[in-house]
Amino acid sequence: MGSVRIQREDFDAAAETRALTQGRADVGAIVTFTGLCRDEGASLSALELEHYPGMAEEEIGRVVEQAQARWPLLGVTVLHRYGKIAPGENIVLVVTTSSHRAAAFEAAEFLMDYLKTRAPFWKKEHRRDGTQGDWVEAKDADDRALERWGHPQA
Amino acid sequence: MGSVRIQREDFDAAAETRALTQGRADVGAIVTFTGLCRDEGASLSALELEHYPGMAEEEIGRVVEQAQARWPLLGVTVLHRYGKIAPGENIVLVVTTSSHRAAAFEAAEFLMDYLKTRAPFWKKEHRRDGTQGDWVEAKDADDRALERWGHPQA
Amino acid sequence: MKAVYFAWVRERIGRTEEIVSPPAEVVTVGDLIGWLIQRGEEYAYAFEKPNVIRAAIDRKHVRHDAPIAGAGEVAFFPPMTGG
Amino acid sequence: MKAVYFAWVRERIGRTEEIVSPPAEVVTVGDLIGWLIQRGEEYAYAFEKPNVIRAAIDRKHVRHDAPIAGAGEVAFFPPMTGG
Repeated sequence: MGSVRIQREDFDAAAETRALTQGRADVGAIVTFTGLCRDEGASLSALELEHYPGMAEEEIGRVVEQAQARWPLLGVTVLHRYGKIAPGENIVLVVTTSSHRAAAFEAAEFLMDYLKTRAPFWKKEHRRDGTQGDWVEAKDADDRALERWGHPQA
Repeated sequence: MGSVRIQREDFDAAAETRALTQGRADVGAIVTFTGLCRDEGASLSALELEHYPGMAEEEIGRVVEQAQARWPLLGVTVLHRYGKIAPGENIVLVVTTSSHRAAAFEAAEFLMDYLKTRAPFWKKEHRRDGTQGDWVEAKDADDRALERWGHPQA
Repeated sequence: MKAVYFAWVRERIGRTEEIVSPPAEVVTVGDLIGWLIQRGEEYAYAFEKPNVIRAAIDRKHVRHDAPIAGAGEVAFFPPMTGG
Repeated sequence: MKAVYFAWVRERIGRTEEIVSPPAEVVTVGDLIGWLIQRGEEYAYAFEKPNVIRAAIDRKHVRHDAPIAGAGEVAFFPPMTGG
Protein backbone atom coordinates (compact mmCIF):
# COMPACT_ATOMS: atom_id res chain seq x y z
CA MET A 1 0.00 0.00 0.00
CA GLY A 2 3.05 2.29 0.01
CA SER A 3 3.90 3.73 -3.38
CA VAL A 4 7.34 5.24 -4.07
CA ARG A 5 8.25 6.76 -7.41
CA ILE A 6 11.37 8.59 -8.56
CA GLN A 7 10.71 10.44 -11.79
CA ARG A 8 11.83 13.30 -14.00
CA GLU A 9 8.25 14.36 -14.83
CA ASP A 10 6.07 16.60 -12.71
CA PHE A 11 3.37 15.03 -10.52
CA ASP A 12 -0.28 15.74 -9.81
CA ALA A 13 -1.00 15.86 -6.08
CA ALA A 14 -4.76 15.72 -6.68
CA ALA A 15 -4.50 12.53 -8.76
CA GLU A 16 -2.24 10.89 -6.16
CA THR A 17 -4.67 11.81 -3.41
CA ARG A 18 -7.61 10.46 -5.40
CA ALA A 19 -5.80 7.16 -5.89
CA LEU A 20 -5.56 6.75 -2.11
CA THR A 21 -9.18 7.62 -1.32
CA GLN A 22 -11.40 6.64 -4.22
CA GLY A 23 -14.10 4.08 -3.49
CA ARG A 24 -13.42 3.83 0.23
CA ALA A 25 -15.08 5.39 3.27
CA ASP A 26 -12.51 4.61 5.96
CA VAL A 27 -10.16 7.53 5.24
CA GLY A 28 -10.84 10.40 7.63
CA ALA A 29 -7.67 12.40 7.11
CA ILE A 30 -5.38 13.18 4.17
CA VAL A 31 -2.18 15.12 4.63
CA THR A 32 -0.13 16.18 1.62
CA PHE A 33 3.26 17.81 1.68
CA THR A 34 4.60 19.40 -1.50
CA GLY A 35 8.15 20.69 -1.62
CA LEU A 36 8.91 23.26 -4.32
CA CYS A 37 11.99 24.85 -5.85
CA ARG A 38 12.40 28.29 -4.29
CA ASP A 39 14.28 31.31 -5.57
CA GLU A 40 14.52 33.90 -2.86
CA GLY A 41 17.33 35.95 -4.37
CA ALA A 42 15.95 36.06 -7.94
CA SER A 43 19.29 34.63 -9.09
CA LEU A 44 18.41 30.96 -9.61
CA SER A 45 17.48 29.59 -13.03
CA ALA A 46 17.07 26.00 -11.81
CA LEU A 47 18.07 23.39 -9.30
CA GLU A 48 19.53 20.25 -10.80
CA LEU A 49 18.70 17.19 -8.73
CA GLU A 50 21.10 14.29 -8.98
CA HIS A 51 20.11 10.98 -7.43
CA TYR A 52 21.40 7.46 -6.88
CA PRO A 53 19.12 5.36 -9.07
CA GLY A 54 17.95 2.22 -7.36
CA MET A 55 19.05 3.29 -3.90
CA ALA A 56 16.69 6.29 -3.94
CA GLU A 57 13.63 4.05 -4.39
CA GLU A 58 14.89 1.45 -1.94
CA GLU A 59 15.87 3.90 0.80
CA ILE A 60 12.60 5.81 0.57
CA GLY A 61 10.80 2.45 0.58
CA ARG A 62 12.54 1.59 3.86
CA VAL A 63 11.50 4.93 5.37
CA VAL A 64 7.90 4.32 4.23
CA GLU A 65 7.97 0.90 5.90
CA GLN A 66 9.14 2.49 9.14
CA ALA A 67 6.29 5.00 8.96
CA GLN A 68 3.78 2.23 8.32
CA ALA A 69 5.07 0.27 11.30
CA ARG A 70 4.80 3.32 13.54
CA TRP A 71 1.43 4.82 12.60
CA PRO A 72 -1.92 3.27 11.56
CA LEU A 73 -1.77 4.52 7.98
CA LEU A 74 -4.24 3.57 5.29
CA GLY A 75 -2.02 4.77 2.45
CA VAL A 76 1.32 6.42 1.72
CA THR A 77 2.63 7.85 -1.53
CA VAL A 78 6.06 9.44 -2.00
CA LEU A 79 7.14 10.97 -5.31
CA HIS A 80 10.54 12.59 -5.77
CA ARG A 81 11.68 14.27 -8.96
CA TYR A 82 15.20 14.48 -10.40
CA GLY A 83 16.73 16.52 -13.20
CA LYS A 84 16.48 20.27 -13.74
CA ILE A 85 13.68 21.94 -11.80
CA ALA A 86 12.85 25.63 -12.18
CA PRO A 87 11.78 27.95 -9.34
CA GLY A 88 8.10 27.44 -8.54
CA GLU A 89 8.12 23.84 -9.76
CA ASN A 90 7.44 20.77 -7.65
CA ILE A 91 10.27 18.66 -6.21
CA VAL A 92 8.72 16.21 -3.76
CA LEU A 93 5.27 14.99 -2.76
CA VAL A 94 4.27 13.02 0.33
CA VAL A 95 0.66 11.91 0.82
CA THR A 96 -0.49 10.06 3.93
CA THR A 97 -3.99 8.85 4.71
CA SER A 98 -5.39 7.56 7.97
CA SER A 99 -8.61 7.34 9.93
CA HIS A 100 -7.54 10.21 12.15
CA ARG A 101 -5.51 13.33 11.65
CA ALA A 102 -2.71 12.84 14.18
CA ALA A 103 -1.32 9.75 12.43
CA ALA A 104 -1.50 11.34 8.98
CA PHE A 105 0.24 14.54 10.14
CA GLU A 106 2.96 12.84 12.16
CA ALA A 107 3.75 10.26 9.48
CA ALA A 108 4.03 12.96 6.79
CA GLU A 109 6.43 14.99 8.93
CA PHE A 110 8.45 11.89 9.79
CA LEU A 111 8.70 10.97 6.11
CA MET A 112 9.89 14.44 5.14
CA ASP A 113 12.42 14.63 7.99
CA TYR A 114 13.88 11.29 6.93
CA LEU A 115 13.79 12.02 3.21
CA LYS A 116 15.75 15.21 3.76
CA THR A 117 18.66 13.43 5.42
CA ARG A 118 18.54 9.84 4.10
CA ALA A 119 17.22 9.88 0.53
CA PRO A 120 20.20 9.95 -1.88
CA PHE A 121 19.49 13.20 -3.73
CA TRP A 122 21.77 16.20 -4.18
CA LYS A 123 20.85 19.66 -5.42
CA LYS A 124 23.07 21.85 -7.55
CA GLU A 125 22.23 25.46 -8.36
CA HIS A 126 22.19 26.86 -11.89
CA ARG A 127 22.28 30.64 -11.96
CA ARG A 128 20.42 33.00 -14.21
CA ASP A 129 23.68 34.54 -15.43
CA GLY A 130 24.58 31.18 -16.96
CA THR A 131 27.20 30.21 -14.40
CA GLN A 132 27.04 27.05 -12.37
CA GLY A 133 26.18 27.66 -8.77
CA ASP A 134 27.11 25.68 -5.72
CA TRP A 135 25.95 22.35 -4.47
CA VAL A 136 23.28 23.03 -1.86
CA GLU A 137 24.67 22.31 1.58
CA ALA A 138 22.93 20.03 4.05
CA LYS A 139 21.42 21.87 7.00
CA ASP A 140 22.05 21.11 10.64
CA ALA A 141 18.36 21.92 11.18
CA ASP A 142 17.47 18.89 9.07
CA ASP A 143 19.64 16.61 11.20
CA ARG A 144 18.14 18.07 14.36
CA ALA A 145 14.62 17.54 13.01
CA LEU A 146 15.28 13.80 13.22
CA GLU A 147 15.86 13.88 16.94
CA ARG A 148 12.20 14.02 17.85
CA TRP A 149 11.61 10.66 16.16
CA GLY A 150 14.23 8.87 18.27
CA HIS A 151 17.52 7.52 16.94
CA PRO A 152 17.98 7.41 13.20
CA GLN A 153 19.37 4.14 11.88
CA ALA A 154 22.93 3.60 10.64
CA MET B 1 -3.61 36.66 2.88
CA GLY B 2 -5.71 34.33 5.01
CA SER B 3 -8.82 33.06 3.29
CA VAL B 4 -11.70 31.51 5.26
CA ARG B 5 -14.83 30.15 3.59
CA ILE B 6 -17.82 28.32 5.00
CA GLN B 7 -19.79 26.68 2.23
CA ARG B 8 -22.25 23.93 1.41
CA GLU B 9 -20.48 23.01 -1.87
CA ASP B 10 -17.51 20.71 -2.19
CA PHE B 11 -14.03 22.22 -2.60
CA ASP B 12 -11.06 21.55 -4.86
CA ALA B 13 -7.83 21.23 -2.88
CA ALA B 14 -5.73 21.51 -6.04
CA ALA B 15 -7.35 24.81 -7.07
CA GLU B 16 -6.92 26.22 -3.55
CA THR B 17 -3.27 25.22 -3.53
CA ARG B 18 -2.70 26.74 -6.96
CA ALA B 19 -4.20 30.02 -5.76
CA LEU B 20 -1.57 30.20 -3.02
CA THR B 21 1.43 29.37 -5.19
CA GLN B 22 0.83 30.58 -8.73
CA GLY B 23 3.23 33.17 -10.08
CA ARG B 24 5.54 33.18 -7.08
CA ALA B 25 8.86 31.48 -6.34
CA ASP B 26 9.12 32.03 -2.59
CA VAL B 27 6.92 29.11 -1.51
CA GLY B 28 9.06 26.11 -0.58
CA ALA B 29 6.48 24.06 1.29
CA ILE B 30 2.76 23.41 0.95
CA VAL B 31 0.87 21.35 3.51
CA THR B 32 -2.74 20.41 2.93
CA PHE B 33 -5.05 18.68 5.37
CA THR B 34 -8.32 17.28 4.11
CA GLY B 35 -10.85 15.88 6.58
CA LEU B 36 -13.42 13.46 5.17
CA CYS B 37 -16.65 11.90 6.32
CA ARG B 38 -15.87 8.34 7.44
CA ASP B 39 -18.17 5.38 7.78
CA GLU B 40 -16.40 2.61 9.61
CA GLY B 41 -19.44 0.57 10.55
CA ALA B 42 -21.17 0.73 7.13
CA SER B 43 -24.23 2.14 8.92
CA LEU B 44 -23.92 5.84 8.12
CA SER B 45 -25.77 7.45 5.24
CA ALA B 46 -24.53 10.98 5.96
CA LEU B 47 -23.26 13.40 8.54
CA GLU B 48 -25.26 16.58 8.82
CA LEU B 49 -23.11 19.52 9.77
CA GLU B 50 -24.84 22.37 11.57
CA HIS B 51 -22.93 25.60 12.06
CA TYR B 52 -23.29 29.02 13.61
CA PRO B 53 -23.34 31.35 10.58
CA GLY B 54 -21.20 34.40 11.08
CA MET B 55 -19.41 33.09 14.14
CA ALA B 56 -17.95 30.16 12.18
CA GLU B 57 -16.16 32.52 9.76
CA GLU B 58 -15.13 34.92 12.51
CA GLU B 59 -13.82 32.29 14.91
CA ILE B 60 -11.83 30.48 12.22
CA GLY B 61 -10.53 33.88 11.12
CA ARG B 62 -9.26 34.49 14.66
CA VAL B 63 -7.53 31.11 14.70
CA VAL B 64 -5.93 31.88 11.32
CA GLU B 65 -4.64 35.19 12.71
CA GLN B 66 -3.10 33.37 15.65
CA ALA B 67 -1.37 30.95 13.29
CA GLN B 68 -0.07 33.83 11.16
CA ALA B 69 1.30 35.56 14.25
CA ARG B 70 3.04 32.40 15.37
CA TRP B 71 4.60 31.04 12.15
CA PRO B 72 6.13 32.74 9.08
CA LEU B 73 3.36 31.72 6.71
CA LEU B 74 3.08 32.91 3.13
CA GLY B 75 -0.55 31.84 2.79
CA VAL B 76 -3.40 30.13 4.65
CA THR B 77 -6.72 28.85 3.34
CA VAL B 78 -9.42 27.21 5.45
CA LEU B 79 -12.63 25.84 3.93
CA HIS B 80 -15.31 24.16 6.02
CA ARG B 81 -18.47 22.64 4.62
CA TYR B 82 -21.89 22.42 6.23
CA GLY B 83 -25.07 20.52 5.35
CA LYS B 84 -25.38 16.81 4.58
CA ILE B 85 -22.12 15.12 3.72
CA ALA B 86 -21.94 11.47 2.62
CA PRO B 87 -19.17 9.02 3.60
CA GLY B 88 -16.10 9.57 1.47
CA GLU B 89 -16.91 13.25 0.88
CA ASN B 90 -14.80 16.20 1.98
CA ILE B 91 -15.61 18.14 5.16
CA VAL B 92 -12.69 20.48 5.82
CA LEU B 93 -9.59 21.73 4.02
CA VAL B 94 -6.60 23.53 5.49
CA VAL B 95 -3.76 24.71 3.23
CA THR B 96 -0.64 26.39 4.59
CA THR B 97 2.33 27.65 2.60
CA SER B 98 5.71 28.78 3.84
CA SER B 99 9.35 28.97 2.79
CA HIS B 100 10.17 25.94 4.92
CA ARG B 101 8.36 22.80 5.88
CA ALA B 102 8.33 23.06 9.68
CA ALA B 103 6.18 26.21 9.71
CA ALA B 104 3.74 24.83 7.16
CA PHE B 105 3.33 21.53 9.03
CA GLU B 106 3.02 23.05 12.49
CA ALA B 107 0.57 25.73 11.43
CA ALA B 108 -1.67 23.21 9.66
CA GLU B 109 -1.76 20.99 12.76
CA PHE B 110 -2.42 23.97 15.01
CA LEU B 111 -5.27 25.12 12.78
CA MET B 112 -6.88 21.67 12.79
CA ASP B 113 -6.50 21.24 16.55
CA TYR B 114 -8.18 24.61 17.12
CA LEU B 115 -10.87 24.09 14.50
CA LYS B 116 -11.86 20.82 16.13
CA THR B 117 -12.54 22.41 19.48
CA ARG B 118 -13.37 26.07 18.73
CA ALA B 119 -15.11 26.29 15.35
CA PRO B 120 -18.90 26.30 15.92
CA PHE B 121 -19.85 23.19 13.96
CA TRP B 122 -21.79 20.15 15.16
CA LYS B 123 -22.18 16.79 13.43
CA LYS B 124 -25.31 14.67 13.52
CA GLU B 125 -25.44 11.16 12.12
CA HIS B 126 -28.05 9.98 9.64
CA ARG B 127 -28.26 6.21 9.42
CA ARG B 128 -28.73 4.03 6.38
CA ASP B 129 -31.85 2.47 7.89
CA GLY B 130 -33.51 5.89 7.73
CA THR B 131 -33.36 6.64 11.45
CA GLN B 132 -31.68 9.68 12.86
CA GLY B 133 -28.46 8.87 14.62
CA ASP B 134 -26.77 10.63 17.49
CA TRP B 135 -24.98 13.91 17.67
CA VAL B 136 -21.28 13.15 17.40
CA GLU B 137 -19.67 13.63 20.80
CA ALA B 138 -16.61 15.80 21.31
CA LYS B 139 -13.47 13.83 22.06
CA ASP B 140 -11.21 14.32 25.03
CA ALA B 141 -8.34 13.59 22.65
CA ASP B 142 -9.19 16.77 20.75
CA ASP B 143 -9.03 18.83 23.92
CA ARG B 144 -5.74 17.22 24.86
CA ALA B 145 -4.34 17.94 21.39
CA LEU B 146 -4.52 21.66 22.25
CA GLU B 147 -2.18 21.33 25.17
CA ARG B 148 0.97 21.26 23.07
CA TRP B 149 0.21 24.73 21.70
CA GLY B 150 0.06 26.32 25.14
CA HIS B 151 -3.09 27.69 26.74
CA PRO B 152 -6.16 28.03 24.56
CA GLN B 153 -8.01 31.33 24.87
CA ALA B 154 -11.30 31.83 26.67
CA MET C 1 -31.21 40.35 23.85
CA LYS C 2 -31.37 37.48 21.41
CA ALA C 3 -30.68 33.94 22.58
CA VAL C 4 -29.66 31.41 19.91
CA TYR C 5 -29.33 27.64 20.26
CA PHE C 6 -27.49 25.02 18.27
CA ALA C 7 -27.35 21.24 17.86
CA TRP C 8 -28.97 19.24 20.67
CA VAL C 9 -29.47 22.36 22.78
CA ARG C 10 -31.63 23.67 19.93
CA GLU C 11 -33.43 20.34 19.55
CA ARG C 12 -34.21 20.06 23.26
CA ILE C 13 -35.46 23.63 23.58
CA GLY C 14 -37.38 23.26 20.33
CA ARG C 15 -36.43 26.59 18.80
CA THR C 16 -33.46 28.15 17.07
CA GLU C 17 -33.65 31.58 18.64
CA GLU C 18 -35.78 33.89 20.74
CA ILE C 19 -35.74 37.29 22.35
CA VAL C 20 -35.19 37.09 26.10
CA SER C 21 -35.44 39.85 28.71
CA PRO C 22 -33.89 38.58 31.93
CA PRO C 23 -34.22 40.69 35.08
CA ALA C 24 -31.34 42.84 36.35
CA GLU C 25 -30.09 40.21 38.82
CA VAL C 26 -29.14 37.96 35.91
CA VAL C 27 -25.56 39.16 35.49
CA THR C 28 -23.50 36.36 33.99
CA VAL C 29 -23.91 33.70 31.33
CA GLY C 30 -24.25 31.19 34.15
CA ASP C 31 -27.03 33.26 35.71
CA LEU C 32 -28.79 33.35 32.34
CA ILE C 33 -28.65 29.54 32.11
CA GLY C 34 -30.18 29.33 35.60
CA TRP C 35 -32.90 31.80 34.67
CA LEU C 36 -33.72 29.93 31.42
CA ILE C 37 -34.00 26.63 33.33
CA GLN C 38 -36.86 28.18 35.33
CA ARG C 39 -38.81 28.79 32.15
CA GLY C 40 -39.83 25.20 31.47
CA GLU C 41 -38.98 21.55 31.11
CA GLU C 42 -37.45 21.95 27.67
CA TYR C 43 -34.88 24.40 29.08
CA ALA C 44 -34.24 22.22 32.13
CA TYR C 45 -33.60 19.31 29.78
CA ALA C 46 -31.31 21.33 27.47
CA PHE C 47 -29.29 22.66 30.40
CA GLU C 48 -29.43 19.59 32.65
CA LYS C 49 -25.62 19.44 32.69
CA PRO C 50 -24.66 23.13 32.68
CA ASN C 51 -20.93 22.33 32.74
CA VAL C 52 -21.18 20.76 29.30
CA ILE C 53 -22.80 23.81 27.72
CA ARG C 54 -20.61 26.22 25.77
CA ALA C 55 -21.58 29.84 25.25
CA ALA C 56 -20.74 32.75 22.98
CA ILE C 57 -21.57 36.43 23.27
CA ASP C 58 -21.79 38.31 20.01
CA ARG C 59 -20.05 35.44 18.23
CA LYS C 60 -17.12 35.11 20.60
CA HIS C 61 -16.55 32.20 22.95
CA VAL C 62 -17.05 33.15 26.60
CA ARG C 63 -16.95 31.35 29.94
CA HIS C 64 -19.97 31.00 32.20
CA ASP C 65 -18.71 33.79 34.46
CA ALA C 66 -18.73 36.33 31.62
CA PRO C 67 -21.14 39.27 32.13
CA ILE C 68 -24.02 39.52 29.69
CA ALA C 69 -24.46 43.28 30.06
CA GLY C 70 -24.56 44.89 26.62
CA ALA C 71 -24.80 41.57 24.78
CA GLY C 72 -26.75 41.59 21.55
CA GLU C 73 -26.71 37.84 20.96
CA VAL C 74 -26.01 35.06 23.44
CA ALA C 75 -25.50 31.58 22.00
CA PHE C 76 -25.66 28.21 23.74
CA PHE C 77 -24.40 24.98 22.25
CA PRO C 78 -22.72 21.63 23.00
CA PRO C 79 -18.97 21.10 22.67
CA MET C 80 -18.08 21.57 19.04
CA THR C 81 -17.39 18.68 16.68
CA GLY C 82 -16.30 20.35 13.46
CA GLY C 83 -13.16 19.74 11.48
CA MET D 1 33.96 -4.28 -6.51
CA LYS D 2 32.34 -1.26 -8.10
CA ALA D 3 32.83 2.19 -6.58
CA VAL D 4 30.24 4.85 -7.47
CA TYR D 5 30.41 8.58 -6.79
CA PHE D 6 27.75 11.29 -6.59
CA ALA D 7 27.46 15.09 -6.53
CA TRP D 8 30.69 16.94 -5.74
CA VAL D 9 32.50 13.70 -4.87
CA ARG D 10 31.81 12.61 -8.46
CA GLU D 11 32.84 16.01 -9.84
CA ARG D 12 36.11 16.08 -7.93
CA ILE D 13 37.09 12.52 -8.83
CA GLY D 14 36.00 13.14 -12.40
CA ARG D 15 34.15 9.88 -12.93
CA THR D 16 30.81 8.37 -11.99
CA GLU D 17 32.02 4.84 -11.29
CA GLU D 18 34.94 2.47 -11.59
CA ILE D 19 36.02 -1.04 -10.68
CA VAL D 20 38.41 -1.05 -7.75
CA SER D 21 40.43 -3.97 -6.34
CA PRO D 22 41.78 -2.93 -2.96
CA PRO D 23 44.28 -5.23 -1.20
CA ALA D 24 43.21 -7.51 1.64
CA GLU D 25 44.27 -5.09 4.39
CA VAL D 26 41.53 -2.68 3.26
CA VAL D 27 38.78 -3.96 5.54
CA THR D 28 36.34 -1.11 6.22
CA VAL D 29 34.72 1.73 4.30
CA GLY D 30 37.12 4.07 6.09
CA ASP D 31 40.10 1.96 4.97
CA LEU D 32 38.80 2.13 1.40
CA ILE D 33 38.66 5.92 1.56
CA GLY D 34 42.27 5.98 2.81
CA TRP D 35 43.33 3.65 0.01
CA LEU D 36 41.54 5.72 -2.65
CA ILE D 37 43.25 8.90 -1.38
CA GLN D 38 46.64 7.31 -2.24
CA ARG D 39 45.59 6.92 -5.86
CA GLY D 40 45.82 10.56 -6.88
CA GLU D 41 45.10 14.22 -6.26
CA GLU D 42 41.51 13.99 -7.44
CA TYR D 43 40.74 11.41 -4.75
CA ALA D 44 42.64 13.37 -2.12
CA TYR D 45 40.52 16.41 -3.04
CA ALA D 46 37.22 14.48 -3.01
CA PHE D 47 37.98 12.91 0.37
CA GLU D 48 39.84 15.84 1.96
CA LYS D 49 37.31 15.88 4.79
CA PRO D 50 36.54 12.19 5.29
CA ASN D 51 34.09 12.89 8.13
CA VAL D 52 31.77 14.68 5.72
CA ILE D 53 31.61 11.78 3.28
CA ARG D 54 28.62 9.44 3.45
CA ALA D 55 28.81 5.89 2.17
CA ALA D 56 26.49 3.11 1.09
CA ILE D 57 27.16 -0.55 0.45
CA ASP D 58 24.85 -2.23 -2.02
CA ARG D 59 22.44 0.70 -1.75
CA LYS D 60 22.21 0.82 2.04
CA HIS D 61 23.65 3.55 4.21
CA VAL D 62 26.67 2.40 6.22
CA ARG D 63 29.09 3.97 8.63
CA HIS D 64 32.80 4.24 7.94
CA ASP D 65 33.54 1.30 10.23
CA ALA D 66 31.38 -1.05 8.14
CA PRO D 67 33.31 -3.94 6.54
CA ILE D 68 33.45 -3.99 2.75
CA ALA D 69 33.91 -7.75 2.43
CA GLY D 70 31.39 -9.14 -0.04
CA ALA D 71 30.29 -5.70 -1.24
CA GLY D 72 29.21 -5.49 -4.86
CA GLU D 73 28.87 -1.70 -4.99
CA VAL D 74 30.31 0.90 -2.63
CA ALA D 75 28.98 4.46 -3.02
CA PHE D 76 30.50 7.72 -1.76
CA PHE D 77 28.62 11.01 -1.64
CA PRO D 78 28.15 14.25 0.31
CA PRO D 79 25.37 14.70 2.90
CA MET D 80 22.07 14.43 1.10
CA THR D 81 19.96 17.45 0.17
CA GLY D 82 16.80 15.95 -1.28
CA GLY D 83 13.25 16.63 -0.24
